Amino acid sequence: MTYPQILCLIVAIPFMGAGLILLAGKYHNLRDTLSLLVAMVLCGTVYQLIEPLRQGNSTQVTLLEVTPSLSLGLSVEPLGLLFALVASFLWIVTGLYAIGYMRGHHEKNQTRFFACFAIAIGGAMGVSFSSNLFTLFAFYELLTLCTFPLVTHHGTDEAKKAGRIYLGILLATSVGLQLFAIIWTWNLAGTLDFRPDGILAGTASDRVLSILIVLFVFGVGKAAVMPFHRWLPAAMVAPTPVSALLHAVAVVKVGVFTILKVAIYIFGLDTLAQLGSTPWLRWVVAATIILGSLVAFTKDNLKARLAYSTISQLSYIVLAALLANEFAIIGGGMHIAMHAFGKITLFFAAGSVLVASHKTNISDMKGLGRRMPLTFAAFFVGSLSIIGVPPAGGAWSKWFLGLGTLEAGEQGLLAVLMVSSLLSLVYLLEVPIRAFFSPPESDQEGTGIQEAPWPCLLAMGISSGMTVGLFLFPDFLYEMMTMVFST
Amino acid sequence: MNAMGLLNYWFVIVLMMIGFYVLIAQGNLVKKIVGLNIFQTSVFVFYISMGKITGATAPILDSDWSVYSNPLPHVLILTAIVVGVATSALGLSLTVRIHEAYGSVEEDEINEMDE
Amino acid sequence: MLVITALIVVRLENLFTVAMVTGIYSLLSAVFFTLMDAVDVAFTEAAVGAGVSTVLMLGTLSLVGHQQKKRKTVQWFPLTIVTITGLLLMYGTLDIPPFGEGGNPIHGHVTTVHYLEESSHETGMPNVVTSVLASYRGYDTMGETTVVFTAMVGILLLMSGKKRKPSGDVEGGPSGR
Amino acid sequence: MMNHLPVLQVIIPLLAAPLCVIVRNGQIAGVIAVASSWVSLWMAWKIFQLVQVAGTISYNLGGWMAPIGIEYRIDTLAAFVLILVTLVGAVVTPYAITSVKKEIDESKEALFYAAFLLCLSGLLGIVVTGDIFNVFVFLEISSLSAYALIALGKDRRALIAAYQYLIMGSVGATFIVIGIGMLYVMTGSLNMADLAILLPQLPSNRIIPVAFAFLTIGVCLKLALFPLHVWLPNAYAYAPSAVTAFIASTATKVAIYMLLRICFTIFGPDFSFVKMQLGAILLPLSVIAIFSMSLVAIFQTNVKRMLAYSSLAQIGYIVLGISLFTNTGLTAGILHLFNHAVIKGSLFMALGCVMYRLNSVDLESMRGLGRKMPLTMGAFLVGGFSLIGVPFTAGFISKWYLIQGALEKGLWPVALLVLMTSLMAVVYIWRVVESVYFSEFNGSDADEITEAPLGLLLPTWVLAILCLYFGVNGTFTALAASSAAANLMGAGS
Amino acid sequence: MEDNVILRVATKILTPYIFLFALYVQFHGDYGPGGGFQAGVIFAAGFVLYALIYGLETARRVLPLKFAALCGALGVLIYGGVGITTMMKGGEFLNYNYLDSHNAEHGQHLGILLVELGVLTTVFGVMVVIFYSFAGRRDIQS
Repeated sequence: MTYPQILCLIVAIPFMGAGLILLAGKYHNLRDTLSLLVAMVLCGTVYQLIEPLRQGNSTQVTLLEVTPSLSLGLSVEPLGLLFALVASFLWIVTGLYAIGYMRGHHEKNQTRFFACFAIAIGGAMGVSFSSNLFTLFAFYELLTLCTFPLVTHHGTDEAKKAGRIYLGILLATSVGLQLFAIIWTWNLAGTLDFRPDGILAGTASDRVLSILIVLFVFGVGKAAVMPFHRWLPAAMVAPTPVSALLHAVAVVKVGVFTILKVAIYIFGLDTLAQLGSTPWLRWVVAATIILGSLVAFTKDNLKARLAYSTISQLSYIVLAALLANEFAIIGGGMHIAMHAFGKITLFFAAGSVLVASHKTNISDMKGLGRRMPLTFAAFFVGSLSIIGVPPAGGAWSKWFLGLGTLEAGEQGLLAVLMVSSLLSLVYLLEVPIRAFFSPPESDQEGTGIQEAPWPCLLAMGISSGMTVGLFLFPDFLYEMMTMVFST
Repeated sequence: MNAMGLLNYWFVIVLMMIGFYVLIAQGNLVKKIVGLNIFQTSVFVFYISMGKITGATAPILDSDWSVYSNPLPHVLILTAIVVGVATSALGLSLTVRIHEAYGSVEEDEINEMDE
Repeated sequence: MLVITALIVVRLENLFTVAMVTGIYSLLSAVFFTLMDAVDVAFTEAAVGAGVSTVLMLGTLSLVGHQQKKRKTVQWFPLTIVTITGLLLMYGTLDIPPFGEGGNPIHGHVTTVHYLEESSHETGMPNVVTSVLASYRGYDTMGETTVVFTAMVGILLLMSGKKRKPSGDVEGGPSGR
Repeated sequence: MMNHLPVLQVIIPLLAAPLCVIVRNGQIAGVIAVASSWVSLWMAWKIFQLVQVAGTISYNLGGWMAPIGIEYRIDTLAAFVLILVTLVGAVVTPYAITSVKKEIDESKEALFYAAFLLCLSGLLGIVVTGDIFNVFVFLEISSLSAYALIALGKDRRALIAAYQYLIMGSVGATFIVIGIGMLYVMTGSLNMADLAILLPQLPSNRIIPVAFAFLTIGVCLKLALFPLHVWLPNAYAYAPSAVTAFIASTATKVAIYMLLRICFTIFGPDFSFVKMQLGAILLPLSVIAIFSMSLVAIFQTNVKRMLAYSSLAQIGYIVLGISLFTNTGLTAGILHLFNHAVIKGSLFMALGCVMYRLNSVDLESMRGLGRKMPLTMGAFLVGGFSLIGVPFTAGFISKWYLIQGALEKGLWPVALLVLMTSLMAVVYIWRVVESVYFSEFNGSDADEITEAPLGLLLPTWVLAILCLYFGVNGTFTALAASSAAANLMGAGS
Repeated sequence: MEDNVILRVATKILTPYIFLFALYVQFHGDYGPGGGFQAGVIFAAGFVLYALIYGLETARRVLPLKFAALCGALGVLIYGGVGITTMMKGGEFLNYNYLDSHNAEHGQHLGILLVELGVLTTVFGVMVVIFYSFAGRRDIQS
């Protein structure tokens, strides 16, 4: 099996999977096992790519020429591979979790659910291996559209309203700003390919490029830089597995990933660092980091709180892109993975609580820890990773980010990172503390709440295990990220 | 002569405009068609007058004539007349149908009915 | 003369008389055509404009009633449009080749010359109009015939068959406006 | 026979029409219609290939050399538009066979096909002819048949719509005739190519600009450019489904083609755009059209009307492309002319399927239809996305070029506007999608509503698939459009 | 007025002459004013007169609507047919020269004659159809 074939296969697998799932629709067990299998196959295939890349072999495949100027192409580069690995691996875990959750929660039209899920992953794969901006944009939009049914899954008016916000913001930003930026880029550079040292260098005045980077940063709505963040909390009406994989990993990470790609391969770090608009743009992002954390405080609904925490964490990575130096990028890249594992664990936990006790508000979770210890233990580990303290992986990424800020001579931003870490410390740890140490409320004495279904627990186990694991063995991630600069 | 000719053309234009006015200003559907007729007829006059040569005769070749008016406009207008009558015939039949459906041929009344 | 009749048409309220006057109008223009050496056209105009159209008008009026509703005499918006168009035309005609001169471009152009000189031996038609109509520009005439035919098809589509009851919107729902 | 293709292209449907009248039997007439429309599609394709290799073809009708006789003249643009018109025709006629049975009483079917073919041949005649008066004649053929076809709608408002269209159309036609007359009086010629040579030689005068004005205004009436658009929405909304699908995707497009012919071939780009500053007039108009019409479309409850307004906006896009007066802009215009025709065709045909089952295309009555008629709605979805300009649909490519053109001219506000309005397209398409897919069916006869018959679905999907195909492989259309554009731009200089 | 003897008789006498005149117009078109179109109109006029006097029903019996419509279609076909024939004979569409292989002028004559005939047929048919549908409408309405 040749290298390009594998590449095409990777993008194809999830879609085929979606097809199979639709066919198997009637037979639930078959369908669910299928979705798991597909996920494993995908992860395995992606893994195949690591070795060739290590040997510095990165060919490019052109699937089709849309017009003389636009083509759909795939290629492998470390950042993308890293992202693809994370996403595909977590798909397995989430798949496992989803089975437990959807059944435990008796959700309707599960077939549509799993199918769209697979397509969404396909979109993520496409984005991560796209070899030019056009391809990236195409899959980006695909992702937007195919997640809409997942968000409005419950079909209630509330869900629909949320869906409108979701679609509205994402499409408005992507079509209104991002596409505009892309076409403009084409106009300036005459190409949209990702090149190691950027394509925009010296094509236009500092002012134009400054406008362009602004367009990109806000145009990639999935990165949820304020004021275009509202869609993320809105999307929380979706079933928890969706919030977990898509709105903590696939979708949002596609956003920040896009920005990283644009920063590195379209602008080129040196160009970006020189731009007039970069410094204050950094501060805009920093503001998002802080505000996100602050808002998270005020939310009593667990999923909403996690959502805002995600918003603030995403901006870490956007910030990394804007700092535009080696350390920062490494940090950002690692944070994609670290935050993914951490946050997904948190969502799993939240979901399990919902399934087991039908509780959504933190204030009602007093004493639940005694009844579901594993869940909250996992939650605790996840929190550590987000906060960025050992023994959780988050520590590494934040460390590199810190170095990055100093490298860029932005001590102020370092402070920002610290503050937001503190904030997250408080708003995240509040949950397990309440659960373990505060006395249970009288009304739940009788009700026999116990642990979530086993698939959920297993999933949580794996993901929290990974967070710790990544702290102990971060070298793979590091290697990947350094490769970004070696190639 | 030229002034005379110009006057001729301007009369034609006045005619056209009268027809045009009837066409767009009148609320009565039949009257509109009448306006259309006048409008088009005057356009025909315009064409024909451009084909005229003073002291010439109809373009029917004959030994004792040498100058003929230009036949081409005549041909065009023949076609145009036919087209015109075809159009107004269709328009009128539409009017009849409208009258059947609405019981009126006054534009404003009809619009009220559909509000 | 024409102008007067035209104006009468505008003013008149009774549509029967309007139809009549329109007929007269066509007749007058037919006369004008003859003066302009356009005998064929005159003939046709007389037959069609004065004949067919008038009959059609009367036929229609007998179906839709002939009293036009009174309304305020002058609408300004159309009037302005019309005036502008008219002035535009007059402005244009300032440079129009002088009326009735033999030297005008249209008479000099190769087509006309060809028609008048070659027609007789190319088609053997003394009546150049006919030869041009049927041969040189025969295709136009075919189109013209088709137009007439089209009108027939249209009228059959509209008028044949039973009269349909005045139906509101079959589509249902507020599809108005 | 090959060298007669240009005239056969027009003659075959034209003569098929009287045949339909003679047989007077709906079925047979339908067969005749389908056959002739398919043949003409095939011929259009042949002609296109011919033009690609041999360049502009000319055909002297009656054997009289132009300018003495009438000449047919087909360049790349003409061939391209031919393909478009015949393609839509060939798809809609089979569609009509089923949809007409439902919407038109049987005694009239044969006549319907006759009128349909006449309309088709009229449009084709406009495209191929190189004689300006001949344009007028065929314009009338197509228009008259169109009036009749529109008046066939079930709703009585169809009659009013047709009448309005007739009045406006005739005014337009008469304006065109006046314009032709002025050109003729100055040059004595009716042949486009001949005119193109003679006009520049004339000493500068006041009459030619006036002629230009009348021709353009007349054509703009036909192509319903804002603010001359009032006749269009009702006409589209109340005509029978098949008619709407056909006229919406061809008639206005051919009118735009006429505009191109007049501006570029006859008067030449230098005169139209440099001397008359046509671009400066069209640009704001089209921008207003795009914006206001998209806005109006959002507030429509009748989906057919909604699409009618969106058509007006899309026409705005095309004219915008033309008004940019650059190669890219023109390419964008021509490309969108083609793509939009395909898109709107599929959309209106999908609506036809809905009409067939529900007797209504109202937003309310279409709730939850996604489950009832998945295939129909699928086609609608494809068309809708294409209209919005989602990547890998035809719409995306033409918009891409359009924005390129705008940026080349440094008109980035315009480029932004195009994107913003495509967001408005998202809004009105999404209103449909939501009521169709994300709300429950509330009709009384819930179980009677089923998928539309195959006779309707197949043609609909043909166009829907073309929407995707030209989006995924836009090379053919893009190259054709750009070469046509290059032709036109070259015509003057 | 269907029982007015004078009118009936007058029509009886007049109608043939009208038709005759129509034919004259048709064939004299080559030399003087006139041609298929005018002739067709006159023909129709004559028939309409007849219909007015003898009543729509009688007229319908003499010349049914179908037949009139047929005429309308036939004319176009004749016209097109001439074109096709010339094509078959190797000329361009409507190139009458090819109709007569020996003498182009005769070809032209023949062609023009046939074409005018086509026009006549169509126009006559159409006019009658129009008359019928307008006149017929009245009895439907009342």
